[in-house]
Amino acid sequence: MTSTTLDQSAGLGDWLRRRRGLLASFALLVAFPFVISIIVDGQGLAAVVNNDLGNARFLQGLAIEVFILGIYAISYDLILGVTGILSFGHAMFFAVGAYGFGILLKTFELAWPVAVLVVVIAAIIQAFLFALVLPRVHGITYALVTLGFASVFWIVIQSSDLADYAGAEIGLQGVESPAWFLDTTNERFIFYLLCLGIFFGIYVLYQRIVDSPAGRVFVAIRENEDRALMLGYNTFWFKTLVLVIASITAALAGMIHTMHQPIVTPNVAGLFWTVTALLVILIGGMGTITGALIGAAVYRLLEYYLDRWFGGASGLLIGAAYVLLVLYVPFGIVGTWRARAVRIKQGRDRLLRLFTGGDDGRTPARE
Amino acid sequence: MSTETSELTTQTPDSGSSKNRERAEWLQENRVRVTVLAVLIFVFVVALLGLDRDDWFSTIMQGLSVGALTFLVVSGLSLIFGLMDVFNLAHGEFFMLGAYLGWTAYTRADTLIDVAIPMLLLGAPFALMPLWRRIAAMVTLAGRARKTSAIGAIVVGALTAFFTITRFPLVIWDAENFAMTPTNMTVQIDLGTLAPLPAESFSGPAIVAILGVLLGGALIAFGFSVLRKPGMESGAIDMKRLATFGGLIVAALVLHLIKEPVNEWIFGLSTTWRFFLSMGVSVVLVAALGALVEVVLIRPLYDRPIYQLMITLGIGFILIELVREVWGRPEFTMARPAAFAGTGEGCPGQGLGGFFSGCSTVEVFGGRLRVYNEGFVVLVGIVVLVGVMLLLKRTRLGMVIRAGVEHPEMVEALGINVRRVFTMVFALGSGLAALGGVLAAPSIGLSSGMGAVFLLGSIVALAVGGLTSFPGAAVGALVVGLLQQIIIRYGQVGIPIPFVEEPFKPSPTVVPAASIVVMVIILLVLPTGLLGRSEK
Amino acid sequence: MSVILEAKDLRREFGALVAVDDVNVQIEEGTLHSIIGPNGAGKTTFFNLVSGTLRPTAGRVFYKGEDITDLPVHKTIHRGIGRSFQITNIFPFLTVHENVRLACQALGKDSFRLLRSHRKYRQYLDRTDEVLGQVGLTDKALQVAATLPHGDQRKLELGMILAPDPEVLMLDEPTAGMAAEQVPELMNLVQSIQETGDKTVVLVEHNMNVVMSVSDRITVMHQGALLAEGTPAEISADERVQTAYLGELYDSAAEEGTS
Amino acid sequence: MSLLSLRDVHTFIEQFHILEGVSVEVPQGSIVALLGRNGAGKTTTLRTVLGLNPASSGTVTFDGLDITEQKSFDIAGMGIGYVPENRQIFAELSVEENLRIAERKKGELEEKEEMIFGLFPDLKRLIRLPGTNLSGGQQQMLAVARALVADNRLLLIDEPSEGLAPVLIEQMMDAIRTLSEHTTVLLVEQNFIVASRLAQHYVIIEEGRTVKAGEMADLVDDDETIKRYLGAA
Repeated sequence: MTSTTLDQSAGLGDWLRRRRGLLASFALLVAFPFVISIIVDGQGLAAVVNNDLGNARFLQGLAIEVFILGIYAISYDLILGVTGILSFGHAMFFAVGAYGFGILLKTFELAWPVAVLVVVIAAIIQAFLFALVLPRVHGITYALVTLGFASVFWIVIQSSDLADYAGAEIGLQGVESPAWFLDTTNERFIFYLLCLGIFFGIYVLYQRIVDSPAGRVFVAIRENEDRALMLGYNTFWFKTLVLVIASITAALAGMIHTMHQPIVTPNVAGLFWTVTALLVILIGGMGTITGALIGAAVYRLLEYYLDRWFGGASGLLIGAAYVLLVLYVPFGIVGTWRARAVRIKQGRDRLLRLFTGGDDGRTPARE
Repeated sequence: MSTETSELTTQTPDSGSSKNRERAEWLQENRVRVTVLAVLIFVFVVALLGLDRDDWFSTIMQGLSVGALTFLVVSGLSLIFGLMDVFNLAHGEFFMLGAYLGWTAYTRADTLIDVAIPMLLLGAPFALMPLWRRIAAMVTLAGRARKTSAIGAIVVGALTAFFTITRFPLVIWDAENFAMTPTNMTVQIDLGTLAPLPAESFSGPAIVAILGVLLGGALIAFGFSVLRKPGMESGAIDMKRLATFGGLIVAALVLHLIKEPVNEWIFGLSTTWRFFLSMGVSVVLVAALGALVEVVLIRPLYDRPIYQLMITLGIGFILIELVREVWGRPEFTMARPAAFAGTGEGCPGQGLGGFFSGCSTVEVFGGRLRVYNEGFVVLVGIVVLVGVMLLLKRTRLGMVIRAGVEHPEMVEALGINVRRVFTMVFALGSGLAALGGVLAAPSIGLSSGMGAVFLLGSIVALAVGGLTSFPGAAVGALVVGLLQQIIIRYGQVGIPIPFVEEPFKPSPTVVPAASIVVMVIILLVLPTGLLGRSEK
Repeated sequence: MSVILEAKDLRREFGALVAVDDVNVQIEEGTLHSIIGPNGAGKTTFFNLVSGTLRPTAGRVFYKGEDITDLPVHKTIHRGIGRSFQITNIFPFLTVHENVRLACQALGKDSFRLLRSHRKYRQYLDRTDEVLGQVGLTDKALQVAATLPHGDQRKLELGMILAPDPEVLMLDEPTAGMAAEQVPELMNLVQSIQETGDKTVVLVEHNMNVVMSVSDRITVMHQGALLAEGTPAEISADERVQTAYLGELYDSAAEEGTS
Repeated sequence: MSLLSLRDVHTFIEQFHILEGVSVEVPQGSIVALLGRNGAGKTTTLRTVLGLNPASSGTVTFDGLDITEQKSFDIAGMGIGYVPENRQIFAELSVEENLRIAERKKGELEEKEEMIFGLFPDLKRLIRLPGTNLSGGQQQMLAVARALVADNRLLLIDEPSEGLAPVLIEQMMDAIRTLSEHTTVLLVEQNFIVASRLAQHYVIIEEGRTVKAGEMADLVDDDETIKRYLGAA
């Protein structure tokens, strides 16, 4: 996606040319509901804008779920794929947004911008909680501690003690949409466009972050944290920054989820939801950013269709697919595609061992 | 270690003064550790003293019971992590699977026997691995074609095996049907009216089914040997391998012929004996599964620890789905074996005598104890603890494990197949988890989520005790068990909070959260846990 | 000339082993000071103590008169001390260019910038080119570091500590594993960097020949302790050094310290 | 005939190409010293022989058999003992267990006891202590002793004199000399005096390549080579 040349005087035409893939897919996704409406439903274009029932409406909903999953997974990719921090508490990042937003709107009846602000502040505090532990424990122990954090949240959120707020095991329901453009039932198309916009916005933002000076340090931390420290980077603050960014992003995904789904179940705080993020970036390719989005689409659609075709056995199939992926396609879709393009003769065996997608060693900085 | 070491024995050259100094140094190095331990004990004592006198004894015993079950899970986790650096996130699911298999062996032994017959046949061709490898060496294809043909062979083999297995007479072949029966069966066993269902017969000629399964197994084995790197030839087909091959087939056939008398014999046993039998069966099966998982899934990822962690997550997920598919979604219970189910006259009995007069609950120190939960389970936990300690300290295998934890490569360089030891330890750990599962089933029932709950407890126990320390695992499990029970108890009576009139009553679901908070605090103060080795 | 780096009564024990035994060394500004000694003499431990990667059991380290003993590693770099490692320590999957660029960026104030491409920070790119030219890796800038031959990886590592333009360069066996032909080339490079940039270089070596011609001063360590210190001429004339080097079998003066 | 021979062996450790063509011949019954600078690839050569860092190309033959692709424990089982660089004593195991674990047949330790404690009398005194309580020199002795328990035809010894006091080096040299009466030895040694007094042959490795090999007697007089490759004046 990024250019290999160093040009500071790029005009608009050049900018468009470099971003043509991105712009094309954006346009395609805007047109997508209309296309479905005409071809599959046999309805006119107005049907989409009027939110008439049909496949177009349903598929918009499915696409919104992909966007939510994509935003959620991309934030995990920044933590695990780009920076190499193994956290098993990512579901909590999402659930704080989902539950927090819902409870603030429903029980405390805050105005939605205020609620968003409070959730963002909560997300930042939460990121600092996760960062606080970083200097003490590493590797698997860190994974366990973060799993512990998330488990506490998961247990507490579904306990009967908080039933008045979070709805115990059933989950949070009855959150009303605070604004017309956040109304997934009545203004499905508008909501779809909003989510699409956020989705692409986050994607571009993350691409920029990974390409920025700070992003290069994140990659350096993944590659060899000791060396980064000895170069003079205070790696703790960089990792904290990563956690803050990811926490806010995941909370954003959670908030959209609350708006889109009638019930927020405790499942979004459980280990399986973290595993889902892991699965998505595994499918797409770790550390590639783009992979998180492609992985989200593949995963959500696969889940939907497997469930339709195989019913109860679909869980088993997803599990088997996951295991086979870990064993045989560790780079994921984007990673494999890039590695094939690179073919570093000697580095390949080693590449397999890391979860890099190979975008780092390859992108030449200058020519 | 052997006992004939007398020749090597000489006195150790330690003087008293150096011992004192060592002790002082040890205290100096471990002051944080000692402090944490002291605080922990202090908290426990204060918490227990806050309870009524009648309560504290039974609370401790219940804590020990939960601790014992947790310990059975955590011991395997600890052994595996210590030796192989693999954190097995599927360990809770091994525990769950152990419970389900134990339940099946307990109430539906006939099904297990039916399933065992085709499985033995399917496994038989794998005994002839050198033969397949030799044939595979003749395959001249290279690269992608080779891989494709190998995968093709595996797929065809699996399909053949699958469709021929359906021809075998399985008492309850239909998973749906089987899923309906558990509750029913549990009721029957409670009533003492459980009987084997009438055996079915092969659909179609038996020889087709038998040969089909053998062929399927052979194709799969062949496929795998083609996939292997060329040049890794191994030994010839000796008598031992042929005997294994023949033995497995004969065993399957004989089992088929004597199925009915065996079923009748098993169903005629008292539930106590059947319970012990099911413990054995479950442990062996899950241990075998553990070994298989290690060899097929974990070993290829030896160089990629993060992927190893991820794959264990996937295995756990698959096991949950598998259990839901095979046994159905509803949670069900398992009847307590007869020896622990007495409720006759004079019960609850007094003290130990009460148990021998056949009571399921006895009164000790004013508290009421369930003999199974607080007696038998704790006893098994202690036996396993002592057993594994003896294994580690007194046997050659234990010596190799302890050495392998430190320098696996050096052990390998001494001519010991460390990978095989890894597999054995993985199997042992899985088996212990299964044992825990069977033991837990009569007291807490079965559900597909039980693994996750115990895994969480075990992670806490492991982190508290120290990731690589086996005694630490035991201490951690004890802490977790006691903590949970104390909080549950306090949840019932309420925790007095200053300046608040109504005492705080946490719901029982919040209990695991409290132990996790304790874990995080301990890890922050002591990253290596109470008994773990420090990193430097 | 003034003392820029000073180790005072530096001591480090690993359990019963005394790896560095009350060593005092003063390094003067603008000199190339070598610390040599046979294997197991405690050079690398000493080096790690001075550069802050290890904490001493006792003793202090001073840099320009300031106590830097307890300074975290990443801060010593900001004070102007760069160090290299005995085992090649680079980012193996980044390009040579990116390896050096990261080193350049570390000292600037832009590392927390999130939204502009790193390619737009010209000053680091220019500095990177400069450094790559200095160590002779310009042609290989776009190669992935792991694919470089060993000798070039050592040069890359040198480039990475050179990048932020430190006042003191600490090099731990920069020639380890290099072919004999390449050694003079690298040593000349080190010497020229020291002379042209007026830098202080602390060099740890176990090969005596390597340092003889380039050093201003040499400190010889042996079994954790200081054995001798002086100019190269003094050192090569020192008999104790010779025996220590070739094996200490008949050296009655050697203590039975380490075991 | 050579008991062990490496021909043009290449080895990677992770992504790094460590050995780029090492050839070594170890004649039956001799002591061969592997010389070279720090980081030249000497230790990796020993590990490659044992299959701990398997060769990616080239061949390793032991006693006429190609062992390049064998597994480490099989290679060791053929009769190769290893004394690693950092000793790798099992700290949690007692001295006796450290020796016992090297047994390939039950009771081997009892058979060799006399010989081992003859060479290293200290160990007999310490038999019950855990490995972690041993001093550096004692650990080194234990590491050598451990390689002697099984019937090994070849010993790979990495830096036996490193970090030892002079008296102990002398003792270690005596031990290696004694055991070389029955066993072939491939020795990595930084201390040239020690190497030159023990070995009959030498091989010099540099940047992962064999650059020179021959009789030790010739090398001792060859100041030029010593200076160039080994750095001793």
